[in-house]
Amino acid sequence: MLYREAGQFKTSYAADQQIFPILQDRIGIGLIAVLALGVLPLFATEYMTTTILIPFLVMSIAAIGLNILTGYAGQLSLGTGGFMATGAFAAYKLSTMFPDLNIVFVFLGSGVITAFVGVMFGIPSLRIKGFYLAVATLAAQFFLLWLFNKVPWFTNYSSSGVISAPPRAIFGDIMVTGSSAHYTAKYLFLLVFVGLLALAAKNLTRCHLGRAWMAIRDMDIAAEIIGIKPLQTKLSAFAISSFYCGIAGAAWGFIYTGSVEPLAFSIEISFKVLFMVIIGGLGSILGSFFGAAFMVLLPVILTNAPHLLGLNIPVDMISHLEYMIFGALIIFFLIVEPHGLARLWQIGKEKLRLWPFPY
Amino acid sequence: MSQATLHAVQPASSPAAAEPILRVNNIEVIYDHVILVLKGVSLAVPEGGIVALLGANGAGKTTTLKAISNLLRAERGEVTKGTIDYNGRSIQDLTPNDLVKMGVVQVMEGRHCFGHLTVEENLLTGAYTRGDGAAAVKRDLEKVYEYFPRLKVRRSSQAGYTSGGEQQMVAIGRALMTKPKVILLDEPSMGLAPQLVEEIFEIVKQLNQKEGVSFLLAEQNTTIALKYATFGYILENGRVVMEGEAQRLMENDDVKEFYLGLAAEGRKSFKDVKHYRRRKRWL
Amino acid sequence: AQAQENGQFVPGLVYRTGPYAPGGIPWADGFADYVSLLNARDGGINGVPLVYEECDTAYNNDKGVECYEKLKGKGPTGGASVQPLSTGITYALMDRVRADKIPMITSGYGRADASDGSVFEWIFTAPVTYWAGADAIVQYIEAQEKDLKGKKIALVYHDSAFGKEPIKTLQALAEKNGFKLDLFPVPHPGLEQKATWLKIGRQLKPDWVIMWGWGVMNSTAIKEAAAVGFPMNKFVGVWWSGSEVDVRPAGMDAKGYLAAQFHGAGANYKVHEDIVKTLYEKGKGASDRDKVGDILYNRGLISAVIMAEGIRTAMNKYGNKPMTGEQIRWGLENLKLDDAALDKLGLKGLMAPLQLSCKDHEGGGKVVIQQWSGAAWTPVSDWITPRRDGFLTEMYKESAAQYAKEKNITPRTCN
Amino acid sequence: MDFLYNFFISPFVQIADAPLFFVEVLTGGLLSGVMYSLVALGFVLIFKASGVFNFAQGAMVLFAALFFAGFMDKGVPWWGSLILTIGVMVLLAMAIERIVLRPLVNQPHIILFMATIGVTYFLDGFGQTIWGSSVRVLDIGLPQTPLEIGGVLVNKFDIIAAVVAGSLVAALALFFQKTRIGRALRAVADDHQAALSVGIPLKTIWAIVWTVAGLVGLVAGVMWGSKLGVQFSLAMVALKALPVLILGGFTSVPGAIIGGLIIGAGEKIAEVYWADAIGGGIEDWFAYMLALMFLLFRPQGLFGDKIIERV
Amino acid sequence: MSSSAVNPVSGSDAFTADGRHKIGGVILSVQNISLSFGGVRALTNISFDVREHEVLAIIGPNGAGKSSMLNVINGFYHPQEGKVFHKGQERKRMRPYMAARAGIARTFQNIALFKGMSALDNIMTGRNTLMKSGLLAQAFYLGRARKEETAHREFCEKIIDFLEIEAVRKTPVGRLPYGLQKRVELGRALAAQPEILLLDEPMAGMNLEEKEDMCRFILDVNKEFGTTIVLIEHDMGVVMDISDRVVVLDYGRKLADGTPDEVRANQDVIDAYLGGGH
Ligand SMILES: Nc1ncnc2c1ncn2[C@@H]1O[C@H](COP(=O)(O)OP(=O)(O)OP(=O)(O)O)[C@@H](O)[C@H]1O
Ligand SMILES: Nc1ncnc2c1ncn2[C@@H]1O[C@H](COP(=O)(O)OP(=O)(O)OP(=O)(O)O)[C@@H](O)[C@H]1O
Ligand SMILES: [Mg+2]
Ligand SMILES: [Mg+2]
Repeated sequence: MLYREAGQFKTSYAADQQIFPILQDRIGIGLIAVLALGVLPLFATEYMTTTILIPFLVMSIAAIGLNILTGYAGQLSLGTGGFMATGAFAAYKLSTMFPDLNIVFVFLGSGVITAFVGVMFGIPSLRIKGFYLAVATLAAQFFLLWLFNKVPWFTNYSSSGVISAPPRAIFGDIMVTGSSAHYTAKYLFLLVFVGLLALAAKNLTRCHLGRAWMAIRDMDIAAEIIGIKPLQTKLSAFAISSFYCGIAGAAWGFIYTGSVEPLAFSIEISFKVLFMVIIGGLGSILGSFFGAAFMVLLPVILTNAPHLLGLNIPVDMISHLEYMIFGALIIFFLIVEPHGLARLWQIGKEKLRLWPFPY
Repeated sequence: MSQATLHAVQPASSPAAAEPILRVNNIEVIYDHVILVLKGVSLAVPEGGIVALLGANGAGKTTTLKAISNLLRAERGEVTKGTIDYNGRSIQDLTPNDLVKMGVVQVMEGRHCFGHLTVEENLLTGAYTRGDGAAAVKRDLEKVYEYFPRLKVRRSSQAGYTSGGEQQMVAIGRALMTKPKVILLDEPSMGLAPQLVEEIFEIVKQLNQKEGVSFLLAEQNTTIALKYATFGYILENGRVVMEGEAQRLMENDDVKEFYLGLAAEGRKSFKDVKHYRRRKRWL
Repeated sequence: AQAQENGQFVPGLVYRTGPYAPGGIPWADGFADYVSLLNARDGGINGVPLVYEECDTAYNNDKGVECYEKLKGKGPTGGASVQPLSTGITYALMDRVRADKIPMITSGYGRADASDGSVFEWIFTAPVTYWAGADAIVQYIEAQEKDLKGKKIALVYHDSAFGKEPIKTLQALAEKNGFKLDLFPVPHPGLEQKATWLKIGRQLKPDWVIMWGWGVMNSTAIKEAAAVGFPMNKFVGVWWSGSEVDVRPAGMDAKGYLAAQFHGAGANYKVHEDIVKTLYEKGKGASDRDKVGDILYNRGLISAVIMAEGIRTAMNKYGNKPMTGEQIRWGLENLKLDDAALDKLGLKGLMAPLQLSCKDHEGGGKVVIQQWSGAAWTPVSDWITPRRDGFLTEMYKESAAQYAKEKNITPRTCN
Repeated sequence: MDFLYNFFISPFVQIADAPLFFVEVLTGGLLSGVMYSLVALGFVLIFKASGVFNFAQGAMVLFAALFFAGFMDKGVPWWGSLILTIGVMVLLAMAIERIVLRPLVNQPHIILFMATIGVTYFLDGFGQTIWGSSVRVLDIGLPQTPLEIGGVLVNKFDIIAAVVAGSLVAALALFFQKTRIGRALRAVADDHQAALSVGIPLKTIWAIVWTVAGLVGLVAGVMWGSKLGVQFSLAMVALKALPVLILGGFTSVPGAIIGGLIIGAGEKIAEVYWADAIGGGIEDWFAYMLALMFLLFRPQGLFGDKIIERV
Repeated sequence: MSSSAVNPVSGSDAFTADGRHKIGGVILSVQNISLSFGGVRALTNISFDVREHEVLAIIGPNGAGKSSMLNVINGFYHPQEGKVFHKGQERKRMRPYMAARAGIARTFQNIALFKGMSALDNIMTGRNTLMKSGLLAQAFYLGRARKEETAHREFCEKIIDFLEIEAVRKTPVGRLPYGLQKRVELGRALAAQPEILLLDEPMAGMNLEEKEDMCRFILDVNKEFGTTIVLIEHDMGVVMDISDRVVVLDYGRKLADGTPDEVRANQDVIDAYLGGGH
């Protein structure tokens, strides 16, 4: 019985309302924090940082964002890409308009702007539900990309319509964006962001706003009848979700790829993030991380696996296989646990709790 | 844990005399691989018998029925131990569809109508597995309408918009349309007006006597359940804690007090029940 | 294995999958074949074997970045050069190659103003840029029409960084030559162009249509153009819209369609002979034998040639060992492919002579207009020289300067 | 000001000026809309019959086309290829039912939706592993030539496509009318567990539906394939079919056609007449905006089943 | 339960011998309500009053329009004709959440819990209308939010003990057996500290013991909070025992309205509903 609450009595509700009421979990989180902040930066190679860690963090933000909207508030969205694009371009405009605005505020600002856009496209959700709502968000997806592509103002009239991240620093001289920034600096900067955002999300979802979201998700009529305002609640979900997606987009453009053309946020991204959320677990912040890890790591592993195994498979065959295995794994995990990796994790813990007995 | 039941659970006391059409042998059910719900339930339904399955909320009645009708899988639950036989042959690995074909049908707790289909269409889906021609189906449809005139009135409105009780009728009628030999009724009286409850049980009696349909009914309304049943089981926390002929059960003091509300001093008003009685009886 | 250690590492950012695979595959095959040819025939370059590794980008920017990061550090001296074959990825890598000091060769794509070597030290646009291409096409049209004044020309373009590149030039030329330019963006992937072509073919009725398309967009455009009865011989595509994979699906509709190229078509050049002999007859070829000499195959091949010769030039200075990015840059900046050199390489007539410099990373490549006969591409013009002197170079300078400002780069002084 | 003119006035002026051209755009739009309907139909089938939003429909279109074209390239006559491909699609349907759907019975729709995305990936990979990624020409001798009818230019091919789609819809409409199966299908869509409890065999039902959807996919694949050539991009027509589907209503077979017509005509007209005002290349999002407008008035799409709201 | 919970609105509180709030004036009154759906007439010209602090039962055969009546009262259905007066003034057409915020809570016939949430969260949701802390406060769980959460948690815990569902506090309600779900639903309604509590067949699917408990809960709520209760129930035993007044509906029409004994004696009611048994 390695994992058990037995003997960990909560003497107050406050204590019971901690994010991680159980000691083992707190320890685990602590370890992860140390690992992420202390150990990884020391050992991660540039390749690992730039192609695994950073995209993983960026996607986690997006996944948390979408999870708030789809997983918690139950509003299916396929507009994530569009909102991320909004974030990226907002960040670009902000940082080029106000060159000495601190990058942190640039990111937050782009988040806020995206939140507004999100609300705009969230309004139909009052009337339109389920898969039909997807259309509203798809409209956002395609319209926004078109807009950024079409209106040269967004790209400061660059002929190609591609924007590239201006170099920016924090604490005066530590470069975190642009080509001259060191990858570890980027990583740590992003990590802190992600940490805070995740914490905020977790808190929101366990306070009354979060409960309102879930109520709307589980049964909107009943929710309204017990006094939850549908419009405000849904819009708040859209706003906050978009806020996250916006920051994710900004991070994508400024920290990950360093340059962005609207096409980079095509519908595929929207689907990717949706997979992350579902594979990771709808309505679970932790799940968002699992999902992001799954979606970011798996392709990298699959593409490199043959090489590591010394097999010599032509690249096209590799990526076809990658597709097949990837699809198969999605299905496999859904069958094993439809509620995603997060739920699997829980069940694992429950089994640990019962261990060595089966049940 | 000790199972100090009044009547030790031994086949002798169960109606094995008439070779049971349905026999559940000491089954265990687990949900989600971790939640153990049935901890060894055994029961038998004799050919042409009406067996009542009683017990508090969460005792495991629904689970038992679903285990028999093989609907558990759809709930990510599984039978991990024990056997379930129908006419002497094991049915655990059959699909619900096979079972219905063989005459075992369940009326699910909480109605489960097809919201977008009209009342009549709902009833007709019940006839899906039947091969005995449109005429026969038509006849049975009329029969169901006789049983539940209200449904005839609402026949063409979407089931999703009918009242709770109406939906309950649809659910039962739908099951009747499958020409069953064994019906697993889960809380048939739920949400039905008093008369209707009586009627439902009258229908049960008729089917049982006229067409020899056997019943296993999970019912909370113990009074009426035992009135119509021939045999009864009482479930507590996933265990059969008591069983016997309906008559015998009705005479049992505990049953009298806790299920029939007939304390020694006779039926007492709900108003006067002062304290909540917390009593875990046979466990 | 031994080659692994002391060979010259050549990364290949290709796409053999995804929506643009049909175009990516032949290019990648051409590139791969030429590298294998060098290894098989000459044991590499000046005896230094080439170690070639592909990574599939699926024409997708972040995958491209990942591939780059994965391959850039391999081999004793790191990647010799990158050729992302995608304007999007080119943009994504521009900062990185500068930081990592790896030359990026974008033959016939990418950012035109990168021809200005004083700002874009690490990017090579040889042999031609989109701007040069656009200019050449207009020259051709002018030659047909004698005078462009008052003529109507429509540009149908892939609505992306790639498709937008020529607009600036064409607008400038429209001003200069007094023709009217109409723009028709086609959103990715370009399956849907009916409206566009109804407008062009039935309403606007331009004298010429220029197309800047890629992937399925091309064949769709040709089909729709035929559907509204627009004459194919007034329809010129850029080189990315002028390959077999673009015209074949359109069947006979495509007969007479024109395309600008910076290299010849067909397999009847010496280099192809060698390739077939040394590779295909031994079953070592990357492609199907009958695809050798396809437009995109040849383009891949030429891209490989430019890189290889850059490396060779560098070795001639720094000695026959794996070259570093910086050395290769020097090599490229001093690359000179005159007719003699081309002849030696078995490329005579396949491409126009080149000469790069510190300042000029484009090297004066030329453009030829070819026509689809229904079975093959046949040239219908001589080598056209883009008007680099003055006009284009000015534009390069200008926009390069702007870029330099944005990125606060101080242009180096070339002499 | 200029914008206002371009937006509110000039389009109508143009229409008035060249009514014939307008008719042309309209017919062109309607016809190309039908091409989307072909794809949308597949979605409708599966949704109507199991409440599953089958994201894999696009992939199935590509998959079918790949096999058909592949067989033909191998020298099999077209009818032979057809039979073989049909066989493949049947197998596929059964495999999906067995491997994907059966274990996920009674799960929330979004989960099944997700699973079909898994299927999409698999099919994309699988099809290309077998047949490669380079474009295949698919010529089943459909005429491409334009012809003028009273000064209005239409494309023979489009007309044929329209006919095919029309007959498909008719057939499928009948299929759903064939009460017993049809009713069972809709029952399943409403409540898997209840359907099971009355003995509806999900297994067969799903196998049937997915087979039919596969065949519809095949038809769509052949039509689109002979238009664009068979290549990866075919899978993307699914994205064009979504707004059609949504506008028509997920559960309505005729809706797929009507939706197609509306979207097709709408986006073409917009692209031709309003592009000046708001810039070109608007087809992509316009289709969705149009669908959105309709949804605001009918949240279940034009012909979809009403969403039951009840406590 | 804490007296803090005692209902503030109940103006002049007088108490009966057994400590109940004296039944006061009319708090809610429906007048000439007619409601129909397409062809179906669910309600025809129904009028009755609900008095403060009373327990009012609505009975009638299946499909009589009882649930619809509740839906009208809390604004989910909008009658074609008729008026609803709440605390004296007429209530305009409104959305359900307004009713809730005006102090009308309810439970549902087909359980309408939030399946994805734990029993505790479901009940906490009932108090959402009372929670005020702002976005940032919540996001960083700052003092205000934390205090609020804990305070309301305490209140909900009271309800949880009261309903004796401590054991399943953290279980997702989807997994709870039917009876417990009903209880959680009641808890959710109570959490809002409503003036009027609408219960739609709260005891369906319960065995006698549980019904007894449920009756006790209801009576206690009525007694301690003075909550006015409108109850739909098919178990005549329960209805006759615990309600002060009974309204009988029959296929949309009002059949009778009076004390249990009056109703029990009413011949129409017997014919239409009670049947011989009772
Ligand atoms: N899908 C499920 N997942 C996990 N646990 C479940 C699930 N369904 C039921 N249970 C648990 O199984 C136990 C028995 O539930 P069941 O519904 O069989 O009881 P019941 O006797 O039917 O109660 P009721 O009379 O209220 O319907 C309950 O404790 C419940 O928590
Ligand atoms: N939204 C709706 N659309 C159409 N008909 C409806 C709707 N709601 C209720 N009805 C009809 O109105 C009538 C009354 O329904 P209601 O649910 O009020 O009955 P009830 O008295 O609650 O019956 P029960 O005791 O079975 O719950 C029923 O015939 C029902 O079919
Ligand atoms: Mg039950
Ligand atoms: Mg009701």
